[in-house]
Amino acid sequence: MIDLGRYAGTVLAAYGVSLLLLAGLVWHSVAANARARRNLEKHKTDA
Amino acid sequence: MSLLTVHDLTVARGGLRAVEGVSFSLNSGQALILKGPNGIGKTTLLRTVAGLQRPVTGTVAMAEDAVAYAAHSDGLKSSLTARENLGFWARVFGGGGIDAALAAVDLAALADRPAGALSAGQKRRLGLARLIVSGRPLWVLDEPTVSLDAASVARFAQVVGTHLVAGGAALIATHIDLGLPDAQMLDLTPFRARPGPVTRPSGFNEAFA
Amino acid sequence: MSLLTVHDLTVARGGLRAVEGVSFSLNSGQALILKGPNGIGKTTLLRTVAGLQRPVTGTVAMAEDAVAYAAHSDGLKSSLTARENLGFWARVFGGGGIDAALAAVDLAALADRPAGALSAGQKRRLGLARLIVSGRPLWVLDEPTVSLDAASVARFAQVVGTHLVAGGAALIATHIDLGLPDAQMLDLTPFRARPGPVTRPSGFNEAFA
Amino acid sequence: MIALLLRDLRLATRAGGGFGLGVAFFLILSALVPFGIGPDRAALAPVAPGILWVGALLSCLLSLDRIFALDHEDGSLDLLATAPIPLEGAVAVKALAHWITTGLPLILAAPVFAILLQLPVRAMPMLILSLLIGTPALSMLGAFGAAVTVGLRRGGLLLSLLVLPLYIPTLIFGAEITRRGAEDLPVTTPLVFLGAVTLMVLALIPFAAAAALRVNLR
Amino acid sequence: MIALLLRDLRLATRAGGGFGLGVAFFLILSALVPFGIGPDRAALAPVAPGILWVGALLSCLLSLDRIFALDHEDGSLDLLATAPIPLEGAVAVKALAHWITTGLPLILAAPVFAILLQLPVRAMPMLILSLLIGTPALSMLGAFGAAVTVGLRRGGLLLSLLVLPLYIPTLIFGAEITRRGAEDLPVTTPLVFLGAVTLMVLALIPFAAAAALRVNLR
Amino acid sequence: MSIWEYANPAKFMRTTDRVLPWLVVGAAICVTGGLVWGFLTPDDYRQGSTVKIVFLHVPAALMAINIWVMMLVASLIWIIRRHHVSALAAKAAAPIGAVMTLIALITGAIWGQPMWGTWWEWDPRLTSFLILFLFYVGYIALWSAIEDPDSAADLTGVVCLVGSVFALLSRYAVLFWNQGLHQGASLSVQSGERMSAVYRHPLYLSMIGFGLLFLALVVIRTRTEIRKRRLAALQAQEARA
Ligand code: HEM
Ligand SMILES: Nc1ncnc2c1ncn2[C@@H]1O[C@H](COP(=O)(O)OP(=O)(O)OP(=O)(O)O)[C@@H](O)[C@H]1O
Ligand SMILES: Nc1ncnc2c1ncn2[C@@H]1O[C@H](COP(=O)(O)OP(=O)(O)OP(=O)(O)O)[C@@H](O)[C@H]1O
Ligand SMILES: [Mg+2]
Ligand SMILES: [Mg+2]
Repeated sequence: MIDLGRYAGTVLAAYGVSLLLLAGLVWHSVAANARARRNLEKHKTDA
Repeated sequence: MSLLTVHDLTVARGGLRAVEGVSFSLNSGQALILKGPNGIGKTTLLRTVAGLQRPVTGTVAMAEDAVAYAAHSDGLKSSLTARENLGFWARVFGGGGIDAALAAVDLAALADRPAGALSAGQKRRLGLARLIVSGRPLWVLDEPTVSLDAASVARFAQVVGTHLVAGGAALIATHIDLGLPDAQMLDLTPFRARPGPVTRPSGFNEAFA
Repeated sequence: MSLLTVHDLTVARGGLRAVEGVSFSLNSGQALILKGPNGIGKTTLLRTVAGLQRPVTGTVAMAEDAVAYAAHSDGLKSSLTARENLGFWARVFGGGGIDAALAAVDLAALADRPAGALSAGQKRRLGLARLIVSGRPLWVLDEPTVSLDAASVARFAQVVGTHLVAGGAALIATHIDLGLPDAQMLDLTPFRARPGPVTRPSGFNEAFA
Repeated sequence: MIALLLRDLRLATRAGGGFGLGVAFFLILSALVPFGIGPDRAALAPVAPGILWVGALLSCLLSLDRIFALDHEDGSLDLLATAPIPLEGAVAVKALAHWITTGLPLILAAPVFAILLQLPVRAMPMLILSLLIGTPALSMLGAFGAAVTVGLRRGGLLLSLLVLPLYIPTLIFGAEITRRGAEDLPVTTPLVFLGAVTLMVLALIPFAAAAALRVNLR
Repeated sequence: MIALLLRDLRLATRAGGGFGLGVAFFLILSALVPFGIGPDRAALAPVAPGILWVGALLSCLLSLDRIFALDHEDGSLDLLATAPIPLEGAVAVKALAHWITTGLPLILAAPVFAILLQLPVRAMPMLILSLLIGTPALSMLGAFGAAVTVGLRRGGLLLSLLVLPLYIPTLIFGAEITRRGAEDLPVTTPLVFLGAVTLMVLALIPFAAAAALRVNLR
Repeated sequence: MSIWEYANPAKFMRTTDRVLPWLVVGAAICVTGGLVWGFLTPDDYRQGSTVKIVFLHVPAALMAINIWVMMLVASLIWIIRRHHVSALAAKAAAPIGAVMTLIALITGAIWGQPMWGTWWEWDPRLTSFLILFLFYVGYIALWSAIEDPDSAADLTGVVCLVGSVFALLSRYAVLFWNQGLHQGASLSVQSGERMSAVYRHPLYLSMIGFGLLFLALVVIRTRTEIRKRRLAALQAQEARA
């Protein structure tokens, strides 16, 4: 494990928050895309 | 059994009385249709019966929590689906049978469409479904068939008929023929309020007239 | 002399074309009445002719600043009097003859009443008076007789007749009989847009359908 | 009643429901004030408690007209008045829904804005506590104002004028608590007063608001 | 065009027209801020220029939705679009009417509020001058925001959100001028910038606003 | 074949079907690679381990600005040429840009605590980013508030244009208002002198990664929008029929 020295909290917080935000964005994009595809396909099989 | 008794009722709008001395009573299984020219005070009368405003004179007697009122606006939220809209009112009124009600107005296929995406006639029908889920015996309807086409008017008559057979009653203001053969008719024209001094003013306008 | 020439016009509403391939022309002294079922696109067509929206395909040819448009809402300010309302539009359109116009729609007696205190039919008549003061030759009217009683409809026909005799023209969408004997009639039903692929989408809805 | 609460919350979070716009306004305001006052930390810090509270109050104010106006327009209010729930209860529930969609996000976001306005970190707990106690009163008083102005066209500015004076006690005590928190002074007295104001408002105002609504429905 | 201006002014001064509500809001705000910040002169005076400018901006903001919404509802906007005046001109005139009914009373009343907020007297001329140059831009930008949001139900908060960031340059320069006035520093540079911003806004925004209006009328 | 053909939704879907996997893989590799490599760099003699934040902070800041520029271009294409996909691409890009701005702001704020001893300072560059964030929020709110998609595209396009002008104007106003303490751009011409290669290379990789990530996400989100539009269009047609 690498040593972050006395700024460990700062660095980890920055990475943590950023990665969380990025993950949220990716998850939202993918989930919305899947939902849109499902709705469209459902509509096509209905019609 | 009398669901609603109206005795010597006078109602006012904008500080001026509209109709005066109206009396009628409505038993379970009966429908009464109010007629009259524009502006005579049909809407005002219905709102008084529904408890939204107070009578100037006279009395409205009925059981508590007996009345379900439907006016020009249907109280629908355009971003909620038909089923969600109906579910909300069912919970507020403590009624149920949402699916049956949707089927009765032929909206089952559109249950999951947002109300905003319904056509005017479909919205109107959803408003009527609300009456069914309310479980209230006395329906007070203000021009319920506005923007309905002929087929829907027939279906409306059928819904009201079912309600009457089940022991309910209906008070309806309308300008057109509803296809309810057994309904009584009351023309409000003879009850138009006469101008002139009155014993009890209905508001500022008359108090200073 | 042709005041308005519409050629192969296609109009769209909400990203879907409504009517397709409509052509007609209107000479001075002529009136054309548009008919068709609810939702076919009469209002949309009139707004396109008035220049409020762009045609999808086709052309609308007319002189600049020739058209006066009147829709469901009359553009009246309820806190201004009838005369003030009319005077404002007269100045905007550079027309005049306010008193004559008020007399023509039988509102001379009510000229100094705030527009908010007029009845629905009187408001409608004030809206028509605006057409007269606009001094524009081409009137484009969307259901002009809504909420008018029989006497007012007759007066409306008379106002339009005077306008035609003076060399104007009128394009009117309506569901009822207006009592204009010389008017031509155009039923839009055959022009209803056919669904299917299009070369030039009218908006998002067609581009993605 | 719960059905009403759930519906209001669901409406607020649907598209166009306006959820989060209050917070956005608060953000903009906190960003604007330094532009007016200048970037200097020494100038900002002492006024931060006051600005934060005035900002919370204004962003609450701007969403007030939604409480009843939409329901009035589409007729829901008439129907609610004939429903078997007391109108006082409906008013309280709608104020609660307003607080959840406006006050609560504001409280959660307040630390961020406090940083923007250079509020000392040690004042944070008191800021949040005072908002937590004070904002319910803002929503309830706002519901009262909205009930009084519901039928009027463009009642918005009039609504502000009616409601702002009612907000003054809450504002005074709330800002005072935050300021004392920043200076590490005891906060008990203003806290008690703030709590008392809120309790009184929550207990009495629903009746006044319901009465006003009944008049407007007539 | 003059007819339109006169009509808008007349409407604003008739009952219910909302004339003076902006000033009233400004007054309430200037009264609230001392409650939030505390009555101390030493605390108030340095922030007074910023608060005054933010207050002017907010009270301008609150009356923006009137610019087009009423005309849209009653159909006047459709008719104006077919009238023989360019829509750009109509937009400019309506912004002017808004300024006369909101900005001008604000400027006339500003000295009073400046006293409430303990602004030094020697800053008064610069406060008034900066408001005089800056507020026309506020009205015009507001007309743009109002044109964008005109068809939306309850566009009010969204309107604020769109317009406030556009107000930032005006706010920065305006408050800076007033602050420098209070400290007897030279004001030429910010004055020039403020004037440039206003001129640019007045020259270009009517076209953007008219384009947005045309879209919304479609 | 001209680039305008990609405005055809079907064509766009077909092309991106093929490109998207590569974009996703590339973005994943470069982002992970850049960040891990960056995380393993040695400490700076002055900033200590906090220098590692730069591999998030700078790419995010860069993307935040570039995404707004891309939205401006897409809006112009919509306004001038009426290409429906580009309007939807602008709509799809906005949330990504907002998140990037947020990351730059948050990492900057966290960084500021040890470096400047404050979470927030009204420094011009920081302030400009805050203003940029406000523009993103307003733009997104406007899209979601307008029901008719054509009007929404037109109005957001106009707002994007006016907003861009005012974003620039605000930048100058803010510079006038306060001169700051944020470091200047160090990757520019004399980059070698100001930042050693130890940091520069992982930073480049991370920047490429963020760029690819944006491309992948914007394609996915545009596809989502296209599908939603298609469903809405089909429903509208049925409702009309
Ligand atoms: C909180 C808000 C902050 C924002 C919005 C922000 C914004 C930016 C931007 C836009 C850049 C890109 C500059 C360019 O490449 O042209 C940048 C770079 C940078 N920032 Fe920040 N920053 C913030 C805080 C900080 C803090 C607190 C530090 C650390 C002390 C910092 C250190 C850096 C460094 C080292 C760079 C790289 C400069 C370079 O070499 O290009 N930033 N920042
Ligand atoms: N807000 C109001 N203020 C003052 N007077 C009003 C108001 N609303 C209605 N009125 C008047 O009260 C009278 C009764 O109105 P009401 O709506 O009850 O008539 P109605 O019989 O329902 O007419 P319609 O057949 O057109 O629905 C009318 O003469 C009307 O002009
Ligand atoms: N805002 C809108 N968004 C989407 N579609 C709309 C909108 N307004 C109208 N439409 C649709 O466009 C079509 C044409 O509407 P239009 O108002 O032109 O019909 P119309 O012929 O005037 O009908 P009416 O006789 O009822 O006045 C209708 O099918 C309607 O459903
Ligand atoms: Mg009626
Ligand atoms: Mg029509």
